[in-house]
Amino acid sequence: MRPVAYPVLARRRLCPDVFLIELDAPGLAQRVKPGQFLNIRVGDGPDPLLRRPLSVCDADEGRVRLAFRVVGRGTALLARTRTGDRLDVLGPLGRPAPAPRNRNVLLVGGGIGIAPLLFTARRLATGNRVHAVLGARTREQLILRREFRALGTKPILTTDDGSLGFPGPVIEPAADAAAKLDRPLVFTCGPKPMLRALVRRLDPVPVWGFIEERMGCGTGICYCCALPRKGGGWVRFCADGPVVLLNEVAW
Amino acid sequence: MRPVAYPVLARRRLCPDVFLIELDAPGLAQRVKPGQFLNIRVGDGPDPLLRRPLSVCDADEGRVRLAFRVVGRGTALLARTRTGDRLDVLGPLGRPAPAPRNRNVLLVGGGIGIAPLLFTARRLATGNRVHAVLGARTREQLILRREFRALGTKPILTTDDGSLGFPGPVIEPAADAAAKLDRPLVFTCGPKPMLRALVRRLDPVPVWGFIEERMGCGTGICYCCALPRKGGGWVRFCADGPVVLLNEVAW
Amino acid sequence: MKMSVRLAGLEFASPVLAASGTWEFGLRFADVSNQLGGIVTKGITLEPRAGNPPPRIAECPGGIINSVGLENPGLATFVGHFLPRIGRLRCRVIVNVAGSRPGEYAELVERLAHPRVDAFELNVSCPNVREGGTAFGASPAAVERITRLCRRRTKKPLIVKLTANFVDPAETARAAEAGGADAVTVLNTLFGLALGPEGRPFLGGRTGGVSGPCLKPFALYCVDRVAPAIGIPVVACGGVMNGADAADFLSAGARLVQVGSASLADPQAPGRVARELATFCRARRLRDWDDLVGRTRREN
Amino acid sequence: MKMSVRLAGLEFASPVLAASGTWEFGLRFADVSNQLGGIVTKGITLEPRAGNPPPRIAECPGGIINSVGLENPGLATFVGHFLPRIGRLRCRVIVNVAGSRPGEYAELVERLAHPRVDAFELNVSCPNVREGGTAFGASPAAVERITRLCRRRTKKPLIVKLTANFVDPAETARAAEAGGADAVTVLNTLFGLALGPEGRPFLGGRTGGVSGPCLKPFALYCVDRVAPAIGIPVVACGGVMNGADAADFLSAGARLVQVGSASLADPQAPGRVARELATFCRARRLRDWDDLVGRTRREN
Ligand SMILES: Cc1cc2nc3c(=O)[nH]c(=O)nc-3n(C[C@H](O)[C@H](O)[C@H](O)COP(=O)(O)OP(=O)(O)OC[C@H]3O[C@@H](n4cnc5c(N)ncnc54)[C@H](O)[C@@H]3O)c2cc1C
Ligand SMILES: Cc1cc2nc3c(=O)[nH]c(=O)nc-3n(C[C@H](O)[C@H](O)[C@H](O)COP(=O)(O)OP(=O)(O)OC[C@H]3O[C@@H](n4cnc5c(N)ncnc54)[C@H](O)[C@@H]3O)c2cc1C
Ligand SMILES: Cc1cc2nc3c(=O)[nH]c(=O)nc-3n(C[C@H](O)[C@H](O)[C@H](O)COP(=O)(O)O)c2cc1C
Ligand SMILES: Cc1cc2nc3c(=O)[nH]c(=O)nc-3n(C[C@H](O)[C@H](O)[C@H](O)COP(=O)(O)O)c2cc1C
Ligand code: FES
Ligand code: FES
Repeated sequence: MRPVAYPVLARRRLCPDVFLIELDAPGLAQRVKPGQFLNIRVGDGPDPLLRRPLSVCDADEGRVRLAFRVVGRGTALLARTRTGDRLDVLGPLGRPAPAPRNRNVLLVGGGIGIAPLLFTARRLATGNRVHAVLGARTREQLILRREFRALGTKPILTTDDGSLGFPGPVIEPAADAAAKLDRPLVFTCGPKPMLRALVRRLDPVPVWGFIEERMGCGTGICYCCALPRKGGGWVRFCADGPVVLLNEVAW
Repeated sequence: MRPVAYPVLARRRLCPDVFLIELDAPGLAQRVKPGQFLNIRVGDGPDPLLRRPLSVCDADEGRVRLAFRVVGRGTALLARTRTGDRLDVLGPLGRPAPAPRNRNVLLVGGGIGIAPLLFTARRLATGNRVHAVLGARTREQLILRREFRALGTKPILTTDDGSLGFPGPVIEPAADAAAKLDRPLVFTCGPKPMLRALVRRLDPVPVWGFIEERMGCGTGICYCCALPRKGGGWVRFCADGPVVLLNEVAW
Repeated sequence: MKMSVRLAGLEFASPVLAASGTWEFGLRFADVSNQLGGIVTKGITLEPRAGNPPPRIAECPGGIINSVGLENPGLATFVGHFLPRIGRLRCRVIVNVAGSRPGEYAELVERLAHPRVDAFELNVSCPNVREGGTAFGASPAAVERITRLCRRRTKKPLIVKLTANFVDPAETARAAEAGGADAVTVLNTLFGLALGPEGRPFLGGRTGGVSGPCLKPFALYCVDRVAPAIGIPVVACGGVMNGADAADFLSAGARLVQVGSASLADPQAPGRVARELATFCRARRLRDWDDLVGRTRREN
Repeated sequence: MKMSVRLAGLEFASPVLAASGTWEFGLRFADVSNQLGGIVTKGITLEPRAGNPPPRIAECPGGIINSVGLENPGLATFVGHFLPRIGRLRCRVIVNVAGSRPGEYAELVERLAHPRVDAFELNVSCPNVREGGTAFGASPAAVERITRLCRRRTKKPLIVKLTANFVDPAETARAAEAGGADAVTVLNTLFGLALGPEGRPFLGGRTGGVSGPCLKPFALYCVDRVAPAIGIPVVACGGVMNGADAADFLSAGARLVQVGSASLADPQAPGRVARELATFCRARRLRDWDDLVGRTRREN
């Protein structure tokens, strides 16, 4: 596991505060699995010291795509990346998400949490029936709709302001969708309150969540990531996740 | 004295490790005088903390030009500036160099030290007779030759490797030039050993040197710049310089 | 919300001050002094001091290391030349004084009994001098003694500027309080060493003091530790670059906040920090300082 | 030049070690362990420790603040599960141990009498635990006592890891030497506080320890101060990011150098630093470590 500098083939704005970066990374594109993430160096001095973890949003034909929201200094620095730059990447890191065969898969994404589900959808599309409920604050923030459609999934859409699809959060449409499916396998990514509400609402359906909490190393060596486990102890989610069975997390 | 962000109109490479940046700064171009410098913010986080002082290399028609050699992290960051960026500038700082009338002015520049002498030459060209001896390691490093010629000065050139002009350092050609002039006023900028040698060789001719030693604030408030004065004490050269009478410095 | 704040019976128009040694005597930016609560002057000693040979400053990740070594014009020139001009400043003036013997501090505060001097900051924490400095600041007994000697010679507020170099500032703060201090400043620079390419000490003073943003987490820790340990107010100092940093120090229990190294990058920093802090308080609809000060230790 | 170096009778293939807590037990990167002089394990306690609640890490200018709080599997699991696998490592193995009572350190070193354990690092300096930790490390008497207790129970080299939080590490280093230590590590993290947007402590452990490049000037100062004060070697630690940093610490008088936080940004950092140091020495045609170690105090 060594950092590699991959050439940036493209950088696009998906909506005002979300960017997509496409890397020329054939080996990585082949190796990486849904649920895994890359730890990206931002800036080039001693500050900021830590890499920024980003889930793989998509990977095919030798290209790896990352989508990220600008929320602070690191992601702001990352947003300045230009085509032709090289991105210093450590990964793929983390355990791949479970890879079912012949199942009803329900993907529930909120906001920037939609990103890693695209790659999951692509890889699970053959051999499973993939359903998706995607939500965001506004129509504009509902990213990657076209890409999901291109994969053949017909995502149910929701927006908080009602500007597209169902008005309101993803929870109820997701519960409706789950109820109609036989033994659904649920994967979700989004803000913590959404994940919490979804698990509660779908209970006892097992829900696999992509955890995007603060971490240190991303490689399991610093003990700085700790998700409280029901019954005590922690999940070191960089190494034992980042996709974890949310039903077992005591958030 | 407030920092101002000036638009960058152009950025050119003068030789492998020397860059020229042109700012759109009409007010500044009018106000600034030879010998003064600008303190430039590099990077945009808390690190590096200090600005980098650069002499004004040239200023006319609303434009201010800076020429700098990449020697460390700050100048490397600065070299990444692109046309259209804005440069955060504090200045003009320091005392203007003496502005003679009707004198024989001799400019002696070494390496990147040639840069501030161009602006000096431009401003002193009318009303004085300006002579110049410019030296560098190689022909390639002998920057701004064309600009000096355009001002009507016919600089004597020297290179350490003999690839252009006199082979060897500027000292002897400068001494020859000075010997031929009536009461010459000498301005010089370059590496410390060159300045030292020049003062010694021209003794007792007064030599004004552009000091480019390490400083902190550039505005006279931190006492971090200190040039040993003959007979004791220091010259706070950011405020009482950066152009100082080298004959009075105990280097 | 009113931005003014009281300390030791003095009203400061803002809790933000320019720190000692990084704004000289305030005269170069006198026109913006009205934006500040006050300025702490460069440290003054009885005799003029030449300071350390160059280089006096080096950068380190997120900060700087200086070894100025208390260069200053000395008491007489300060009183004769600078003090009359300081009348121009439209903010509080705190004179930072440093001695190489305890008695010198007392002599300094006595001889600085000038109406334009609002308060004193006793610098027992300079890392860049042989005698006095951190040697005093690391000893609670010396801190108490110096404070007491000064207390006898002046009625003006005494603020003792502490170090946390190899000493718990809560202990020296208690000593300052016992000696009669009106407040403590937490803290001066942290010991630091920078080497040149040949592996030799780079700074002219051999070692130096670390300041700037890299110092903030430690300074914040110290303020949060000292404030509840004493009954007098804390003046915070260490790595303040903007209004949010200033608010953090108030949250940690400080009454006033100083801006030091930030002024090297931008001499307008103290005024800017004061304005940003005001904006911060307005945006959060704070009613008074109690809504902010000491939040780190509050339950709700 | 030969890159190997001896300490307390042990040969290290390089002076560069992975620091405690930032490379776990070395097993995840066992394949590159041959590039290093050694690894110091995550701190081990008698009983398993859950550590502090999240968040456990925050960034600060030029570094990080952590409040992991000594999470570790405890002695039994370490001995039963990890120690057998540590045989795979192709470098020296130093086990970092921490106790909440002095006697616990002694029990730990005794029960870790395993052939694959080359030495112990006694962690009397963790800022993130209630009992023990810096409370011991700030007291020369406690440091001496703990070292002496351990000395009686093991013949293996003892390296005492010091803090400089509110204590002069030269004093505690002398105490460690008096207690029978073979070396001291200078230093553990510096106290730090990070606040969240609401002005409340951000870290789950409330306060934390500062590490990374921003710590380097202070760590370098401490190494330069401690090395001439004792007769046993110093192992340096604090902000090493590259070979030049490592060389600086050797110049300041250290015999070995640890790489901590740099591994969070790049788990290959310890190996890279070792290679860069070798290149550094070759480029300068150094003949042996004496050409480098202690240069800060040398006349010529
Ligand atoms: C496994 C994983 C995958 C992720 N995938 C994506 C993704 O595909 N797209 C995306 O936009 N974001 C993703 N994130 C979140 C992303 O890493 C953070 O938004 C980013 O690190 C924030 O950096 P910053 O410097 O801009 O913000 P900061 O100013 O550092 O902090 C802003 C916010 O980001 C959080 N944050 C800061 N540092 C970290 C860190 N090291 N790890 C996690 N959270 C942090 C903070 O808690 C805070 O709420 C992922 C996080 C994880 C752990
Ligand atoms: C008044 C003045 C005018 C100058 N004009 C020019 C100019 O027109 N063109 C040009 O190329 N250079 C000029 N310099 C020098 C220039 O400021 C430094 O080369 C630059 O600051 C180095 O920054 P760095 O981060 O790249 O290097 P660093 O890695 O910081 O240091 C590399 C070298 O630069 C010197 N240096 C570092 N910081 C400073 C500082 N704050 N002040 C002065 N020297 C420093 C160091 O001593 C060292 O030798 C001038 C300096 C001064 C004081
Ligand atoms: C260049 C410089 C000179 C200083 N001079 C003094 C001084 O004369 N007296 C003093 O008490 N502190 C002095 N200090 C310390 C600062 O006042 C302040 O305590 C320290 O820098 C930490 O704050 P900061 O991180 O905001 O700079 C000086 C600091 C710097 C950087
Ligand atoms: C996440 C983290 C965990 C740490 N855990 C330990 C530990 O268990 N025992 C210990 O002695 N030091 C521990 N340390 C301190 C480091 O070993 C080292 O002393 C400190 O980080 C300074 O070095 P650095 O700047 O290279 O990181 C830890 C540091 C970090 C950042
Ligand atoms: S982030 Fe370091 S162990 Fe998970
Ligand atoms: S650089 Fe600050 S006084 Fe000259």
